[in-house]
This record gives sequence, structure tokens and C-alpha cells, in this order.
Amino acid sequence: MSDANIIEQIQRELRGKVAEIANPAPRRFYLKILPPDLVQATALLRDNLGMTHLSTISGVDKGETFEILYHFSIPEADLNLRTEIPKDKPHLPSITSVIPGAILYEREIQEMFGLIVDDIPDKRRLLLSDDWPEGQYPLRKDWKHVRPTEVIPGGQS
Amino acid sequence: MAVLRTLLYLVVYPGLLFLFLYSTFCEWFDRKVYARLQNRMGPTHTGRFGLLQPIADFVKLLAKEDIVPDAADKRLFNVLPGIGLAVVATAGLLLPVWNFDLAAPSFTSFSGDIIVILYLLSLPTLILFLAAWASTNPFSTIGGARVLTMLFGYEVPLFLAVLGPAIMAGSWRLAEIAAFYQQKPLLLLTNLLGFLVAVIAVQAKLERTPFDIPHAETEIVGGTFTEYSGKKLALFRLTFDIEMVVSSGLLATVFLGGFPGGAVIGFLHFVVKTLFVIFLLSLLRAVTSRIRVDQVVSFAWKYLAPLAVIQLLVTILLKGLLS
Amino acid sequence: MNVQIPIGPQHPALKEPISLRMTVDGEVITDADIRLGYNHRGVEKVAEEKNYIQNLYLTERICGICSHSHSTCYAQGVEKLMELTPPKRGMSIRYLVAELERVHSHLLWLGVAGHEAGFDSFFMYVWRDREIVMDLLEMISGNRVHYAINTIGGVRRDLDAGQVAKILEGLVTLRKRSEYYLRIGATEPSFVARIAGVGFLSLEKAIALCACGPTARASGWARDVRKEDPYAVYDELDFEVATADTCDVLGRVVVRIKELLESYKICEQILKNLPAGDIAIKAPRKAKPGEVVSRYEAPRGENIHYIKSNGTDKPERLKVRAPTLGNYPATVEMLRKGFIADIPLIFAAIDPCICCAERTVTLISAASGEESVVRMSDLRRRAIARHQNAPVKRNAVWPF
Amino acid sequence: MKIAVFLPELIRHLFKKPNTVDYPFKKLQVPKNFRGTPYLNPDMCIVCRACERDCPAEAIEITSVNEAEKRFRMVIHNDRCIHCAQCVDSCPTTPKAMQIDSLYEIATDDRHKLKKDWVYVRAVLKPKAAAPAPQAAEPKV
Repeated sequence: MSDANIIEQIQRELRGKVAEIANPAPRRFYLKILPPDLVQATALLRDNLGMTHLSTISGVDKGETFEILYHFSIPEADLNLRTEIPKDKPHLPSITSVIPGAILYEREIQEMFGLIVDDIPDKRRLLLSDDWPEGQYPLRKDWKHVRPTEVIPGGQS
Repeated sequence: MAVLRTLLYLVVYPGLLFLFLYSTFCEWFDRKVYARLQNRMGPTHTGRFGLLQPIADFVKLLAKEDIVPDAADKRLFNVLPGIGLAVVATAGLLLPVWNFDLAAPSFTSFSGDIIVILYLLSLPTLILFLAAWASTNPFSTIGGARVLTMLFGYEVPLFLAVLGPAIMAGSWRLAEIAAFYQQKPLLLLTNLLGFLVAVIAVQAKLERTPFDIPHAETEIVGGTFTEYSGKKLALFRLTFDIEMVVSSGLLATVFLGGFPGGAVIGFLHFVVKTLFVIFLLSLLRAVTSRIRVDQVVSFAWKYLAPLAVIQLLVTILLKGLLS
Repeated sequence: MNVQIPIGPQHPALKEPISLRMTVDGEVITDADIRLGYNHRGVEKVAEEKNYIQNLYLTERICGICSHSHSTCYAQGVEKLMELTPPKRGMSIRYLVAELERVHSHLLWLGVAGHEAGFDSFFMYVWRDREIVMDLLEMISGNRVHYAINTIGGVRRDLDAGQVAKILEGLVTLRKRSEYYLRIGATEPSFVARIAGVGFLSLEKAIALCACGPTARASGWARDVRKEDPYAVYDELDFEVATADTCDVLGRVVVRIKELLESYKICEQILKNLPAGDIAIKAPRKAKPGEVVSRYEAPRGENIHYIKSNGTDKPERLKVRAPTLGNYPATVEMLRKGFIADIPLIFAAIDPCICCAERTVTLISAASGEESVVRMSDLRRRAIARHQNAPVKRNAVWPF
Repeated sequence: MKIAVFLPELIRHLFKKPNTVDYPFKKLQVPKNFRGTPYLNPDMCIVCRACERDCPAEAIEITSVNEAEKRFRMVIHNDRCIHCAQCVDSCPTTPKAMQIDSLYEIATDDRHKLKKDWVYVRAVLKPKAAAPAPQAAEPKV
């Protein structure tokens, strides 16, 4: 299946749900999808294109919005579903009903960026400690940590 | 004089001191053989050839902090290691190494001592279970449950296997059994099957791979010993070392013809034969991987127990033929 | 009668901190839960504050065992962002090291599997032979764990004829030994009794839960980034994707040993056709704005790095996904209905690398962040005080 | 299924020399590419700060002691050093001002003992010496 074929197939399957398709390098596709269509688009691609393997979900803080990328792979290509959600109303649909393996990545992104994944089966924190203060979202760009001055044990400074 | 002699017998030879030294030597031998089988060095630097390493480990443990968990049954928890040591050391006294007279049974060598020694060797298992139970740690509890489950597997084959030579010799006294086989050494060959079964059962009794299930460290941390530390752990380790010596001594007496030849030569016999049994145990440890507790029980009843019964039948038939 | 037993964060079977909470009924596991975050270092946040060169070494330190795979994944992504074409010889050496690292990682795993099953002799022998490949890696790169052989635009150390001969010689021994271990691993009765049929993961579940690497391949799913998305030198090499269809720990052992044999084949091919020329080209300090998804088949499965640049010498975002994280949902599935005795084996069978899987946020103690020296007696006093003040809390329910 | 397949191998090794190297008593040679501790050759340093900028562990610190005399102080914090030798690769002079040794038993009980410093006058080299090093050097900015 050539790259052009894949683009054609994606457009046929998704029918207008995909805002744009970019193909910057061979085998790499970036699909832009609006948040409400995400679950449906994922389900369609899974059923018709065999897109079952979710590698990870990455988030980028773009100032006003969060860009969320779902990195899928099929034997012929890498599909990256991109969606953007506003920072003041950060709600993201959960795709765990379609891809059960997405749960860990959704939990991770939820605590790191402070967005809310709707209908997530397991809301607990994944990586941050239990006593991590509420409202601290480390991967947001405005979250800065001040490195403490180095104190060398047992000696002069 | 008799009192002094008894004291010497209890404390020095073949009592506590000798058992302590010899069991540390056996542990060294076991560790060295195990290491060499794995192309490693084993203990090397403490004392000549690392001979003092087990003693150093023992002393180190004695010096460590001794922690008793709050939730534990403290009295039981504290007293069990001592009882365990006492039990196996008592069993050690019954070995017909040197201090016995065939004609005149004494309190260390009497008719039925084979039963007593087997019984005394079963006790550490129960003590271990109680220790695990008293610790109240979930890992210990699982370990304790596994100890008992395993006990049902290996105890019967061991008893059946040791029974064979006793029936052949027509005696319940270790010294007499040994003397019988010393006169007819060829008959020892008929017991090979029983010896094999007994070695495997002893391996299980000592909880060494493939039967180190009650304290399988990758599964349940320290298992039965999880909460034990310091002096009590040192005592438990010593208990197991002495149990190894005593049970290999028992196997040597019953299956390898005992220790004839008086004090010096008999002692040499004792050293060579117990080390041979320990070598077999080390080999078994090196060659297998740990199995699951359900597999132990099914292995014991599917293979070990029938083999022991066959051995018993062979022995009885042979006895019938010979007489 | 359900008991909850904690496996980890400190446990002899786990060499790295992770917490598995097992609900058991007797010896049978009824439920499993995984808690992460004990080894969280904030690599992704730190990466945004460091330049591309510094990040090379940062990504290398994501993991100790597959250090080369993360740094290679990162380097090949940055090379794409900077539009560099590294020279052939450099690429051959880079992926030679990558395959040798796979060999060392799989041998390590094989030994650990033996150890988890209580088969210590196997463990000792496998690790003894692993020293051969460790020595080769040390000879090539200078160091044993963090090879630091990658640089953006190539590699940092060249191979000479003597080294090539030594590697080929080492590979012959390794192949002989690996075939022997395949025989032992698949025939020693007590070992097979422990691993056959344990940790069942059906193909459907493996796909649904996004398992990757040898875990997925042992369930019969022939996925390998080297084959389906060949990067750098892999499209010129002849190798097979090893799979097994037993879906259990035995299958994972077999897959890994077969992969070892494939890796020897790849190494020999690379060494026989080692092109002449430079080993690296100069790289610019800055990358144009852009984004790239870099995939790499690490020993444990698929590594994926998402790198976004913004025109400066520091990345805008570096997202790292290590294969272990992808295998956790599958692990929980495998653990259910297993025995307690199988926990270490099942968990070890995904070849977990916890430091890979957890990386994102800088964890400095929220209160002070200070390092300080406390005397043992102080520590003890504090512990006792804390113990006395703490409300009585029983995590473990007394089972009987 | 065979019983005790591992036995021949084990018995074979029982009488062989152990494979272990008895480490503190016997030592292996380090390979020629080994990356040990970085040190400075002050005669060559032109204070371009390439090493300071590229050091992933921020273990190199260059401060100016006296502007007029062009006197600088370099501290290498070996307690932070991760021994990647990027400073050697980044160093633009030939021969390199940053060098690396092959010592590996450098552990001490005091982190201060690991810090090394040099106070030196900036070297002025002929332009050709400033050419990039042959392999993998970073371009000067």
C-alpha cells in the first residue's frame, strides 16, 4: 500500500471528519481531527485500516491550546492523530472504549497537563506521587521548578 | 567422671561445639561446590580458602540489630529459634559416630533411635511453620502455609525410604543397622533406589532448590524468615546447617554403611560420607530450578512415594529370599 | 478469603521500584494492580531546558540496559529534524552497537528469568557468557554501560580491523552458547514446568492491550519496527522476525533466544560489508521548526520518541515512550488467575525496565528538596517518633 | 523430556578454573577508548566555553578571575561528571585542551575531593589550531 493509497483510504473512511492530512516524510501521516470526532474516527480507522496499535499519546503545551497527538502504527505506516483542545476548557474524550491499551497514556497525560479525560475508567494518578499538590501540572510550559541549591552532604558548601 | 563425660559429650563432641564447627565447614563445602559447579569462586578470602566465611557470616548476624515486629506473638517469636537449634542438636547426638557400644544400648544409641531421629528432624519444619505464623507478615504466612503443604509431600517418602534398610537389618537401632550393612556391604547396592528417594526428600526437608519454596526470595521475599533478623536469623541458619549435617549423617548411616573403625577411622568415615551426601545435595541444587508448591506435592506422590514403596517391596522380597 | 500482598516497591524479584498489589486467594491471584512513579526523574521536562547535544546524554540515561536504544532513537529523530544524512560507515557502527546491545540485553533477561525461577546455575552461566558481549561493547565504545557512541550526525568511535576480527570471533562463541541455552531452556524439566503455560496472553488480548516487542511476538503477532518501518541500515539486511505461538513465558524465552541468533546474523552482515569513509558529519546546533516521530526497535519492544523543535538549540518537546510502559496493561492481564509463585516470572517476562518507563517530572521533595546527612541515631529516633504518632494502619488484613 | 540436562556442563566446570576475576586483587586492563575523568591542559585552553555549554551534567564551570590579565578559573566538578567525554569532543583546539584519563577507581568519601580546579591565562593560539577537530567536533559559535 503506497502512501497515496493510504491518504485516499483515510479520506474515504473518515469522510470529512479529518480536517487535514499531512505526509511530511514517507510512511508518516499527521491527521488533524476535531476532539468530538476523535472516538469515532479512531473506531473507524481501527475497524477499516487495522489501526490497533497505539504507541503513545503525547501532549504539547502551545500556549492557548494543548495539542494532543495519538501515535498509532499499522504495518504500512505511522498514523499520528492530532487534536487540539483549548486550555481554559481542557476536556478530551477517552478512547479506551476503542483501544483498551490507551488507559495508561491517558492517565499520564491527564496528570501531566491537567486536562480532563472524560469517561476514563481509572482516574488515579499514574506517575506523580500521592502527595503531589493539586493543580500542579509539570509539563505545562508555565510550570517552572526552581532548582534548589546544591548542598553537599557533610562538608563545606 | 560420668558427669564430666556427659557434659563433654553434650557440649564439645559430638555436641554443640563440634556440630557448630562441622556444620559451618559443611556450609562452606556446600557453597564452594555450588560455586564451582557454576564456574564461580565461592568463599575465598576469609581464612584459608574462605573456610571461616560461614563463621564470619554467623558472627556478623549476631552483631546485627534484632527486630521483633509489633504484631508478632513475641514469646513464640523469640523462643522458636532456640528450640529449633536444640532439637536438631539433640538429633545430632543420636548419630552412631563413635560413642556407642553395640552390646549395651545407652541413652544416645538405643533400639528405636531411628524413629526418634526422624521425628526430631521433622520438628524444625513445624517450628518453622510456627515461626512464620508468629510473625504475622503476609509473606511469612504464605511461607508457613507452603512449609506445611510441602511437609505432606516429602515426609512419607522419606520415612518409607529409611524404613527399607531398617527392615532388612531387622533392627530399629541406627548402630545395628550400620553394623548389619558393614558385614554385608553388597546388600547396600539393593538400596540405591531408596537412597535416591531419601536424598531428594532430604533436599525438600532442608528447603533447598528445587524445593526452596517456603523462602523463595523472588516470590515471597524471605518467606518464613521475612521478619527474622540478627541473632534469631543466625540461629535459624545454624539450625539449617546442623540439620543438613544430621540428615546427611543419617543417610550415611542407613544407606552408606555407617562409620566403622573406632574413633579416628570412624570419624574419617563420617566426614567422607557426609560430604559425599552433601555433594549430592549441592549437585541437585545446582541442576534444577525451583518448582511450584503444587508441583512438589504431585511430584512427591506421583514419583517419590511409589518409588519408595517399590524399594520397600524389593527389600522385603530380598529379605524373604535370603532367610 | 482474600489477602492483599504487596510486591514492591522494594522486593527481591524486582530490581527496580514498582508496586504490584496482588489480591490473592490462597495461592491464586484474583486481581492485580500496578502503581508506578517510584522512579520518576522528570526527563521530559529537563529535556526542554537542555540543548540537543546535552539531550543526547540525557536520553542515554533514561535506561541503563538499553541506553543505546534511547539515544539512537533520539539521535535519528534529531538528524531528521536537522536534515542530515549521516555517513554509511557511521550508521553501520551505530546499528552494530545496537544489535550487540540487544544481545546483551536478551542474555541479561535470560539470566534473570532463570534467577526468578530459582534456576541459579542457568543464571550464572548465561551471565558469564554475557560478559563476552559486554567486553566487545567496552572495546568498541570504551565503556560498559553507557556507550556514549552516538553523536548527532554519526558515531564517535571508529572500528579498526583488529576490533572487527575480535567481534566476529566473539560472535562465534556467543552463537554456540545461545544454541546451547535454547536447548537447556526448552528441555530442563523443572524449568519448563515453571514457564510452560504460565502468563497466558492471547493474540486478541495482545493486540487490544497494545503489547509490544517480544511480549507481542510470543503471542504470535509478528511486529518488529526493524522489519515494518526499516530505519537506516535495516532495509539492506537479511533477518527474520522471531515469533512463537505458545503465548506463555516459554514462548517469550524462545522468542528472545531466536532473536539472539538473528542478531548474530545481523552483526556478521554489518561487519562483512562495513563501508569505508567517515563516521560522522558535523551537525548544526539548531534545528528548524518541525516535528518528527522516531521509532526504534529496542530489545524490549518499540521505542518511540516524538521530538518537536522550535528553531532554537533546545527542543520544544521531547516525548519518550519506552516499551515497558506499553506492556503493563498486558501484564495485569497475564497475572490474573496465576499463582503467587508465577508473579516474578510473569512480570520478568515482559523484561520490565522501570527506569525506562517512568521519566517525566522532576521530583524534588516538594517541601525542601534538600540533601542532608542524618545520623543513624537521628533517623532511628525520627522513625520511632513517627511510628508512635502514626495512627494504627493495617494494610495487610490478617488472613485467617 | 530429559532429566538433568544441565548436569554434564556443571560437572565439566567443577574442576575448571573459575571465570571470576578476583577484582581488588587482580585487575583487568581498561580499553583504549575508555572515558575516565576529564582534565584540563591549561596551556591550550582558549576559553571558548564550548565544553561548559555542552556538558550535560553542568560539571564544568569557567569563571573569570581577572579580566585585564585574561586570567580564568576552570572547575571540573567530578562529583557531577557523567563521564561522557563530550567536552573532549567539543574542544576545538588541537591538541585538545580538554583531555580524559583512564583512571576508574576514583571513588572517595568526600565529594569535595573530586572537584579539580585550574587558574590559568587564556592561551592565544595560531588560527589554524582553532580548526575543528577531526571527529565529531562541534562547530564553534
